Amino acid sequence: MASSASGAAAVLEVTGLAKRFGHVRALRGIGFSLGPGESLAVFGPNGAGKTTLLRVLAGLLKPDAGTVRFGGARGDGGVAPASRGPDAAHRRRVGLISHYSLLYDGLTAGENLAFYARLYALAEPRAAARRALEGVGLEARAGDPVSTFSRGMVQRLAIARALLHDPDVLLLDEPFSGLDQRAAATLRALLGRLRSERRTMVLVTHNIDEGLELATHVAIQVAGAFASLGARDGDLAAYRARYAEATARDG
Amino acid sequence: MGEVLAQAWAIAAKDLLLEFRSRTAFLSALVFTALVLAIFNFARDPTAVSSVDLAPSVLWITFSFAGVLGLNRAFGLEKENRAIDGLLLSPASRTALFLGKTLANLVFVGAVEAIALPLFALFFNVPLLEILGPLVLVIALATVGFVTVGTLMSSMAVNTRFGEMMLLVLVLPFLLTPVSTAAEMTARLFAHRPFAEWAPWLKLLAAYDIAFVVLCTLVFEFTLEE
Amino acid sequence: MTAIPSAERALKRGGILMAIGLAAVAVVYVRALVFTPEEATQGLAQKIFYIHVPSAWVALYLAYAIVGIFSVLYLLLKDPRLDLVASSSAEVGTVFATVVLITGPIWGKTVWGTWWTWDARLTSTLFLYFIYLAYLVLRSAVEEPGRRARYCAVLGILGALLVPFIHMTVYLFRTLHPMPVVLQPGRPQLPGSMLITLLSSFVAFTVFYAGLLARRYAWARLRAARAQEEADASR
Amino acid sequence: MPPANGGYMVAAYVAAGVIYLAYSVWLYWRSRDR
Repeated sequence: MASSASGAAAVLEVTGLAKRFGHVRALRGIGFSLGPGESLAVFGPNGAGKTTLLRVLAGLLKPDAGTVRFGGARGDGGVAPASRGPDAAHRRRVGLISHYSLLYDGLTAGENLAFYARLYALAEPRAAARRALEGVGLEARAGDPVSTFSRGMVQRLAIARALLHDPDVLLLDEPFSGLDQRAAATLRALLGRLRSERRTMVLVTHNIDEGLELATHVAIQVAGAFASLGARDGDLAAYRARYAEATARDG
Repeated sequence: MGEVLAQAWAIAAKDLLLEFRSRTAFLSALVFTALVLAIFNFARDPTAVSSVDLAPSVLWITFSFAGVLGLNRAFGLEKENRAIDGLLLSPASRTALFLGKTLANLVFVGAVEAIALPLFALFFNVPLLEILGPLVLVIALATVGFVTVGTLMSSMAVNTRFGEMMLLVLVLPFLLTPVSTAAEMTARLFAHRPFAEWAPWLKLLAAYDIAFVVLCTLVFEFTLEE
Repeated sequence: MTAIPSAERALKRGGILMAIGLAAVAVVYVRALVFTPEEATQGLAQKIFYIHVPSAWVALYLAYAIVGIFSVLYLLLKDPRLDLVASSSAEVGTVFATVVLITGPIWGKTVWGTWWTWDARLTSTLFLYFIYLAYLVLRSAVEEPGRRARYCAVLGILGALLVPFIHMTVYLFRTLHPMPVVLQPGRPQLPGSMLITLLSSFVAFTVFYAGLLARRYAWARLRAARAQEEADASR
Repeated sequence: MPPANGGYMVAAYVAAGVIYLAYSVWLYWRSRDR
């Protein structure tokens, strides 16, 4: 996919991922590769293993088999063989945005980001936090506790958290869930900007109406495996039909 | 190593800041401690048991229970908004996470103990000042022992059903060595016995600390999702 | 799938070994009760040792060590079968430990005049029993098999390290419990006939433990294999 | 003359026998072929 799009080396290359929880095979032989600026939307019903896929890509879960490889723009590194956990270099390359904020409600926006900046060993944690807040337009609320934020503001702050260390791969797990229309529109604009910065993105969602326009590539995941994968070549209606067909086949 | 310690410190400082903001766990641990000290003293038959005989056991039962109950907080606060994912996503090592959590718990339990100790001296009428140095050493060693094991166990207990009860079930068997050695040493300190008489207990407690700090740090990563 | 037939064969083998173990324990019962002389100072109650001491050997050392060793192996190799061995050993060990904790006080009543005393060995046995219980409770409180196995392995390893510390802690207190009298140079030995009974009971109880463990483990494997097949069929 | 405490011996042997037998039977029954 990557080579067909731009000829550049793949930023994210995934081969043969498998993961099981007890008797459930959450991932079965998943593979794809994405170049800079490319984004993959993975659609699938609940329980298809989408979140597992994202957590493996993020380095939160070890796959039973398969590899997640980071290459491209910033040189090699972050090779994660199945036998070993992902290393720190891997973790510096990815940012995760999920419908959970991963933030501490009892801390202020600035404190949350400064804390994560320290974990990423950024040079000046406070300055990095301030820059990230400016990036999502929250600089005025830096001193307020997250518990006072609206859902949309929390999500913007979560994005600032994910972008703190300037990752070149962004992983999005149902980022629109629980957002009202205005917040969703803000988020969509923000994600569009991130894509124009040529970051590589993987987005998973069960709602095909969200995120299709952000994607250059589309996969449909059913029962742990990709039922289809390819460059986006249809409109919303076409993908709705394909999605219905793929999920119906599974029963 | 320097980076691990810096990350551990960042995590501990964050935990303590959160606790300082809400103070819920700290205050409830303090109230619990004061209640237990008062009830033990009130329930004691003054003609049958002198308070000095009872004091070391009461002190250690109070400290260890208050400590263990407070440990739920350490990983409990990471469950909210799945903040634990944020920690695990970051390049911070698992060792740093464990050390940071343990450090925050040590400060937390140490602060409870620092306030409870004068209260204890008051209720049980034991003169603390003359034995304060060795007593603090004993308290520090025993606290390191049960807080290290407790921190590891709380990382598992938060992901089980009935997590708070589970933490007690998991940790209590491990309290035998730190708590009973500490109680024995405390009793000898109150009775002004020579150091040689409690040195074997001190050695055992120190060995326990070393063994469990090392082992808990090694196995901690297996308590995390993978 | 070959997992189910092979587990079924293992189950049969376990059943046979279990039967052999039960028979061996029955032989020990007969030998101890009928053919072993009565001890002079403690009377018939001394014969409790022939079941108490070997049970303690299994519960506190053998089964415990198996839990610890297989817990370490599980964390290193992540083979689910290793976890099944460890958890089977924990369950069987709990049964032996229960017998130790029941027969011990019965003997204690005849000699010490009290059912329970905070003697060193009683206390340490009780604490090891608590760890067995914690292990079984933890097992029931975690759903996901991989996580359950990891958690139990962590507890199994910590528990194994705790054993020497419990022993050292309780030995620093004065002890009422008779020190082990078998095979200690420089101490009076048990009379020959009693020693043979005791040693043969060690063998019998060890075989019995092995039989129970084999059966319990094979059953756990069979259950896992059947659950896997069902999950695959529903896919 | 040894003390007469055969009752305790019998109690211990019966208790141990019952526990071991009960566990064996339980284990056998729950793991029988369905």
